[in-house]
Amino acid sequence: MSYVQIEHLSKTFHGQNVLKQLELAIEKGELVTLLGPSGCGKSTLLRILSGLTAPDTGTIYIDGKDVTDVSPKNREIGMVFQSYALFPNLTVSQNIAFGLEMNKIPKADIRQRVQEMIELVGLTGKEQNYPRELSGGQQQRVALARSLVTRPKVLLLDEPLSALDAQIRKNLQKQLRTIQRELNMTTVLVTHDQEEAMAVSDRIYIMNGGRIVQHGSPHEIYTQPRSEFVARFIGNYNVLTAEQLNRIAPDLAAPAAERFAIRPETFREQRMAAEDIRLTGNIAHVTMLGNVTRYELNIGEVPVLVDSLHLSYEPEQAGATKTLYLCPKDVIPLYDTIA
Amino acid sequence: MSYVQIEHLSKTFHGQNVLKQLELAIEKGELVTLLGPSGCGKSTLLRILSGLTAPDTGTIYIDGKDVTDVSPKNREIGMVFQSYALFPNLTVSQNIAFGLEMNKIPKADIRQRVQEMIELVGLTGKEQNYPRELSGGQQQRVALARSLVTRPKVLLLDEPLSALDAQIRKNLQKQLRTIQRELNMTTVLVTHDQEEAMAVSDRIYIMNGGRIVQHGSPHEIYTQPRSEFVARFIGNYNVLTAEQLNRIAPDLAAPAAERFAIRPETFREQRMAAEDIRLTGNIAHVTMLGNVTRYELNIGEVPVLVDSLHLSYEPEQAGATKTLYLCPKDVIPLYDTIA
Amino acid sequence: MKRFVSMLLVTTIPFFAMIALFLLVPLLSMIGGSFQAEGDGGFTFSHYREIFANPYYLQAFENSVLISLLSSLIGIVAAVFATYAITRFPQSLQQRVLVITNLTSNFAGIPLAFAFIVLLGNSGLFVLLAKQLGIDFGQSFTLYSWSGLTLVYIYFQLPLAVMLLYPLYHAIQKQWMEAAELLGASPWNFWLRIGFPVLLPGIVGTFSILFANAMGAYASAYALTGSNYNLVPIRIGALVSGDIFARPELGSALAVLLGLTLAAALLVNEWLTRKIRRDLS
Amino acid sequence: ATETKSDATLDTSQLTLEQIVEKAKQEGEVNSVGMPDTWANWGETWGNLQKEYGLKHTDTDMSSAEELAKFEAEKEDATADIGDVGIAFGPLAKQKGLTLPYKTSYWNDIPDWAKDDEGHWVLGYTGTLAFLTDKTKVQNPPKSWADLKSGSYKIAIGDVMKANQAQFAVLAAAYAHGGDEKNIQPGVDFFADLAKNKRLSTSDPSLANLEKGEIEVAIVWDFNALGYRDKIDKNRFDVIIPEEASVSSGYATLINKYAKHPHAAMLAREYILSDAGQSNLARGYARPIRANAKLDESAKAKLLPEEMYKNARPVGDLNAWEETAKKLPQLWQEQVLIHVR
Amino acid sequence: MKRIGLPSLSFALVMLYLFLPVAATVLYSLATEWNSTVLPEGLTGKWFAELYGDPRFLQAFGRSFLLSSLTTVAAVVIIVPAVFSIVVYAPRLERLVQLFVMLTYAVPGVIMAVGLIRTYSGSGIPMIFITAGAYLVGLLPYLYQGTRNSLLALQARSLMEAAELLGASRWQAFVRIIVPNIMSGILVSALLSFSILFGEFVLINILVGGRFETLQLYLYAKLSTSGHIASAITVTYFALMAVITGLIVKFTRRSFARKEVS
Ligand SMILES: Nc1ncnc2c1ncn2[C@@H]1O[C@H](COP(=O)(O)OP(=O)(O)OP(=O)(O)O)[C@@H](O)[C@H]1O
Ligand SMILES: Nc1ncnc2c1ncn2[C@@H]1O[C@H](COP(=O)(O)OP(=O)(O)OP(=O)(O)O)[C@@H](O)[C@H]1O
Ligand SMILES: [Mg+2]
Ligand SMILES: [Mg+2]
Repeated sequence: MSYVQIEHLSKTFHGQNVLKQLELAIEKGELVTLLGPSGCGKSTLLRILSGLTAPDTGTIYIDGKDVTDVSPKNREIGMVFQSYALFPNLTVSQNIAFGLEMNKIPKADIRQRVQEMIELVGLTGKEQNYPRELSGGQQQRVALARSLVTRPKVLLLDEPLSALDAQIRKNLQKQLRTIQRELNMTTVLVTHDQEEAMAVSDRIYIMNGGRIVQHGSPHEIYTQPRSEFVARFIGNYNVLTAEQLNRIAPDLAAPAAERFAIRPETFREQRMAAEDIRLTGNIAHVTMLGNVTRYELNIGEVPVLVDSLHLSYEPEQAGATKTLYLCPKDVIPLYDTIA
Repeated sequence: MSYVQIEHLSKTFHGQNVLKQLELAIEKGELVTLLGPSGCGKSTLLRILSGLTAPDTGTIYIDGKDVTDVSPKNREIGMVFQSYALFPNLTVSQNIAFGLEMNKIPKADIRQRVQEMIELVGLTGKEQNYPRELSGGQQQRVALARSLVTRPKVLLLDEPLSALDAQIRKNLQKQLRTIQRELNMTTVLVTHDQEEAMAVSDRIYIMNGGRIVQHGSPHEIYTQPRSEFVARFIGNYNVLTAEQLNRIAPDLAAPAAERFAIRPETFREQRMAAEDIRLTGNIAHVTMLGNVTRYELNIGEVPVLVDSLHLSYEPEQAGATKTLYLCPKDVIPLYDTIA
Repeated sequence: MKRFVSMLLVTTIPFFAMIALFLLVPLLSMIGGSFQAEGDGGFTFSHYREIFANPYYLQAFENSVLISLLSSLIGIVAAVFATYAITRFPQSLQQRVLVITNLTSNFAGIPLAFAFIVLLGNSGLFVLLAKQLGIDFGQSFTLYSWSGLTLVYIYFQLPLAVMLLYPLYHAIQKQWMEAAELLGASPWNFWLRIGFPVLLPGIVGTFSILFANAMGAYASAYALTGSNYNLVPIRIGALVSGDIFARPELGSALAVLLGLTLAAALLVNEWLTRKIRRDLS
Repeated sequence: ATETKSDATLDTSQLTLEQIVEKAKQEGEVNSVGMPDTWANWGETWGNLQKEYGLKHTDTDMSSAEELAKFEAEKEDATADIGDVGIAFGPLAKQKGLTLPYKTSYWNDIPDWAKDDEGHWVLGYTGTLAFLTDKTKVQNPPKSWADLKSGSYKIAIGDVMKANQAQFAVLAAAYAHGGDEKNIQPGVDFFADLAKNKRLSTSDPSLANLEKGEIEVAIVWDFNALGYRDKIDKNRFDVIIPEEASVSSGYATLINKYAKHPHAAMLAREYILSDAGQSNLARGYARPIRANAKLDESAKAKLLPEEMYKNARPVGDLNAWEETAKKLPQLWQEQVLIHVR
Repeated sequence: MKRIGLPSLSFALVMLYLFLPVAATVLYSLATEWNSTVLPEGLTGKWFAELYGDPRFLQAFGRSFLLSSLTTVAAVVIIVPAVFSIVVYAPRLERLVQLFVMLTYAVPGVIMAVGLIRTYSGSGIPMIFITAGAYLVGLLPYLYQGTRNSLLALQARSLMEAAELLGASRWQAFVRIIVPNIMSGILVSALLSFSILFGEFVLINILVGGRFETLQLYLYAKLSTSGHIASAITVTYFALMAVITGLIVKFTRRSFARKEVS
């Protein structure tokens, strides 16, 4: 049995089925990410895991024990709430120290660990501020620090970095990963940032409509989506019908499937292998996304997204014609329905 | 004079200088983005623009009029708060309709416009829910819809999409841009998502420590950072000292500057021009970021980040040696200090 | 939910014990008394029959309800606005104002009635002043009538309402006000559509207490008009604590009916609240 | 309280005065209800009992009905030994079995109407309804019911629903106009008439209200009237007993059947009826019940002249009065108060 | 505030209304004679002098203070946690509590007193405790509504959740997080309770009486001596209450020191 195991979990709000017979298994020390569209039940799942919300049906095991009816306090779980839930009457350091005080850690230790945490999340100088005197991102960092400092066995993070800029976010991702590995904390991270999910997770669970629709390593999920939903959700896959595929690449011997997914970054400007197929299209639109430039091409009337690195020379302009090469094994047949 | 103009704006909280003689000018119908690290004063600036917080010093002009002492209600400004500030006793549709009702729009119009908005932000079926019955992302979308539906002259958005997954976020970015153009709304967007800033803005203002440190078109900002701060903040620039640069590319005739920035995606695997410089390094670390694979290379003991597109073949592994080419004009000299 | 039981138990056991020992016991003894015949103590409905047959007692209920409703309404409306004003003051000033307001809640019964007599009695300050100015409001107003009583009731309702409403205002988040203002709402609009509905459950609860407080008020009313104005507590008082023949059983029956009136008022209030705040599931 | 539980069947007639004094001294304290220091000068009596017999004393002021309710509710756990109640409550207390009978040494001096045959209650003093006039408000103080009727001032009688004193005021008016305890109507009519002419004041004739000048003429017990007058300002008020007729009634002491200090209570009653006790009452403006009591001069001086009382009389038929008193509140409400507002 | 709005106006009116009778009492306590003139005929301090010459006054005040403050503290300790856990964890029970709240007003003091004496006399419990118990119940409305109104202002539930996940027991979470946040509300209703108890007369008079003379008993006794002295008592007792409540507020604020939520 896995360290955290969830079986047949269901939850209904006002007759609306938010979690549907959900199953989930997480190994000890793993960091898994829950990815899914807004409103698919991620926060609800975390709340049930932590014991704050009671499930309608289903069982939750942690470390082999059935904890479905165990109170949150006794589950040794840390959590960052999507809405932070900072204590308004406590300062930044008091908020962070709270969990340690509750666990009767010696005063001196507390002071040191809190100080470390404050430095880690970059809030030095704000120790004595009250939550309402902090910016949104600073509040979020207090929430993160507060949950990390107690070193829980299981850590649940509900979009813990969503209010932070890329720089500090990346920094914290790295720190989080380091601490998590060091303390061997089993961690569930909810995020809507796919790059973040890819960068930090051992495994990714894709949720949709109250169910897990696919899970696997970041690479697996990214390169082998099983359904159109996953393909569209993760990255910016071009999802084409068999007919459309045939239109843009008539020479391709595609397997029998109704839909196919092609990642926009797999189109190349040079032929790299003999079996590569050559395509030509008109540029309809160009977007600069930072390190990547995204082209919207029309290939035989089929709109296709193509990514290329943002190089120093000017990108080609809308209206120009672009020639690209596609490796047949980058065309992924999709078998599941939308799910 | 620009449509929105801010002069000598200062604001101090408890003796801490949050905005420092800030200057800003936005043209009519423009969408500008404020980018800056957490706590640099972005939300404070928006609150001052909307009239909710009074500045210590400085003047604000909108449409040529000094509005520094005009009450928020009379500024015709719409705003999405970082914390949403939804009305807890009103349903989703009532929240969205509120502004229209206040402006005495006929009932039938209200119904129609609210319905359109609800569809736009993808909350169909949640019309009768109360805010506390919504997920985080759903709440954020209500906040966005509520501010858009009144079609204000000036729209201030404080991280309006931060709680949304990439798919819906991109969709809403596009919709937002369309509406904004259609109604010619002057818009200030605060975001920490650089890709978003790149994708939607006419201009980007980079803020740091209560000042605007650089502004310009997305492309300008991205390709010509003026300071190490901007270079590091936007994208994942490698910032090298003259000495380090010399170490990795001794052949390069660099201009006289102390620091240089090189974007990780400008390193290429093939030589593309005669003047390209050849570099060789050891792969220390590989991260898969979705459509991009990020290598951490050691070139002559200098750690350098290199991005390449995530292709279908397996990425090279840590330990391998990688040969790359760098175009000299991708090495950007930095003149400002950290700012 | 099982898990919540422990704290609930620990905190509510002493609470319900307190209620049982000091509220339910006298309450039951009162209810029991209301069914006892005078003298022999046998079971009877006669007290209730007597009350319903006697328009005099019914009038007492009518008067009590009217005066309580009126004074509670005026009290709560004035307090809703005044308390809001208080919450806008600087913090230290708020505390001071509250202490002062609270002091006046000490003022009740005979001293309060007497203070009103000094101000508005037959030789009261304002009455004599008005006479000197040639106005004789002695014709339209006398302190010893229902209008005078209402004034006194309002007096003791006000500090109570202010003190109870004060914490409620922290429920209004500043950001809602800001958001509403940006959406073009006047302060009036904001309070009408957002502020007041959010406060409503608290206001209604407070109103219930004011109403009950007025319905049960005895000392001040008695000190002012004796038994001349027909009110339920005065009737009960006359039946149980006078210098003339006491009829505690009949008094108990009246008190039971008073209790039922209060319970009914509570139900009406709750029903109204739920009609307005449909989000309170 | 560690004293021996009082025996409910304590036979008081078997005790001699000496025995009572001795046991009372042992008991060492006496607790009263409705007998505060300021009322009828009880304070001096308690002081004397303390001085002469070492009885410590506390009082809790309450109304007659409350006194009985307390006796009844507390039963064996009694905290009150002796109380002072309106005359009507004497028989009631006896009927409810709340009293310990005790006849004092002066039993035979007391008129029959003022005592219970078995000694359950006995009046200590009487009051007679008097007119109290604030001379700063009214130039010619009324001397008779006829004066009252023809005057132009307001008249306060207090609370007919609840107060003994006010009900007797109505009875007095009835006596003056040909009625009696069986026929209260003339009294009610008299006040209804005043009310119609807006001359019935609804203020309570209390000391504070009199002092503040709220009240022009009040109909109150003579002992109250004299007390108020002297406390506020001797020259400001005029007190007379109305010429045509007035009612006398009085207050009776009750000894709690369950008293913790029964002998002390008996001694207190004994003392109250003694010459010294009666003098104390007189100094509190209360008219001693014993016509033959030897009052000292200072006491006599406090009272109104005897001849004013020639037309005052006690209630003849207590049972009839009890019936009338029950009906009076409603009559009053329907026929008099209706004209007040 | 730039303009005089409805709130400020009604605040001013309320304050004036509350102030006038107090002023009248003060004036009366200093008046020599005041029965047919608009203002007193003269001013004097003799009533106060007479009052302060009587040691019973301070004793009575001390008893009242002791009884009211102890009972208020007990009531806060019993009622606030119960109301909290009912509001947060068992909202269904709220209706029941509300019913009790209303019923506390339905039982007239005399009837209450008689019922209590009947039940508890002979039980050996001193009546003063019974009185205090009855007071606890009498305070229920104020503490219930005050606590509830403060809780409405707080995201009590999610703060409790956060605290529990950090290892706090419900009790610790309540004391450390909830109480400080509703402190101002509790304080205000406790003050109110304290004042209300100070003014109680009927129960203490019948249940305990002269053996424990409180200020109200003393005041009622003095009312039959002089309205001026009674007013002087009221004034003095106002002044003392002002000092005491001021001190309590100051003291409590400090021990729960925190910057106020805006
Ligand atoms: N108390 C509630 N009452 C009714 N519906 C609720 C309640 N809480 C959540 N829901 C609904 O349950 C669904 C799942 O909510 P949840 O908060 O788990 O979503 P989420 O996956 O965390 O979304 P997001 O990414 O937007 O935070 C949503 O559709 C929401 O509207
Ligand atoms: N009421 C206040 N009292 C004291 N300091 C404050 C207050 N409000 C904001 N600050 C401080 O001002 C600075 C700027 O805050 P602001 O909310 O504008 O930041 P921001 O740029 O919006 O950050 P974020 O991206 O994290 O939301 C922060 O350091 C914050 O701590
Ligand atoms: Mg969520
Ligand atoms: Mg912000």
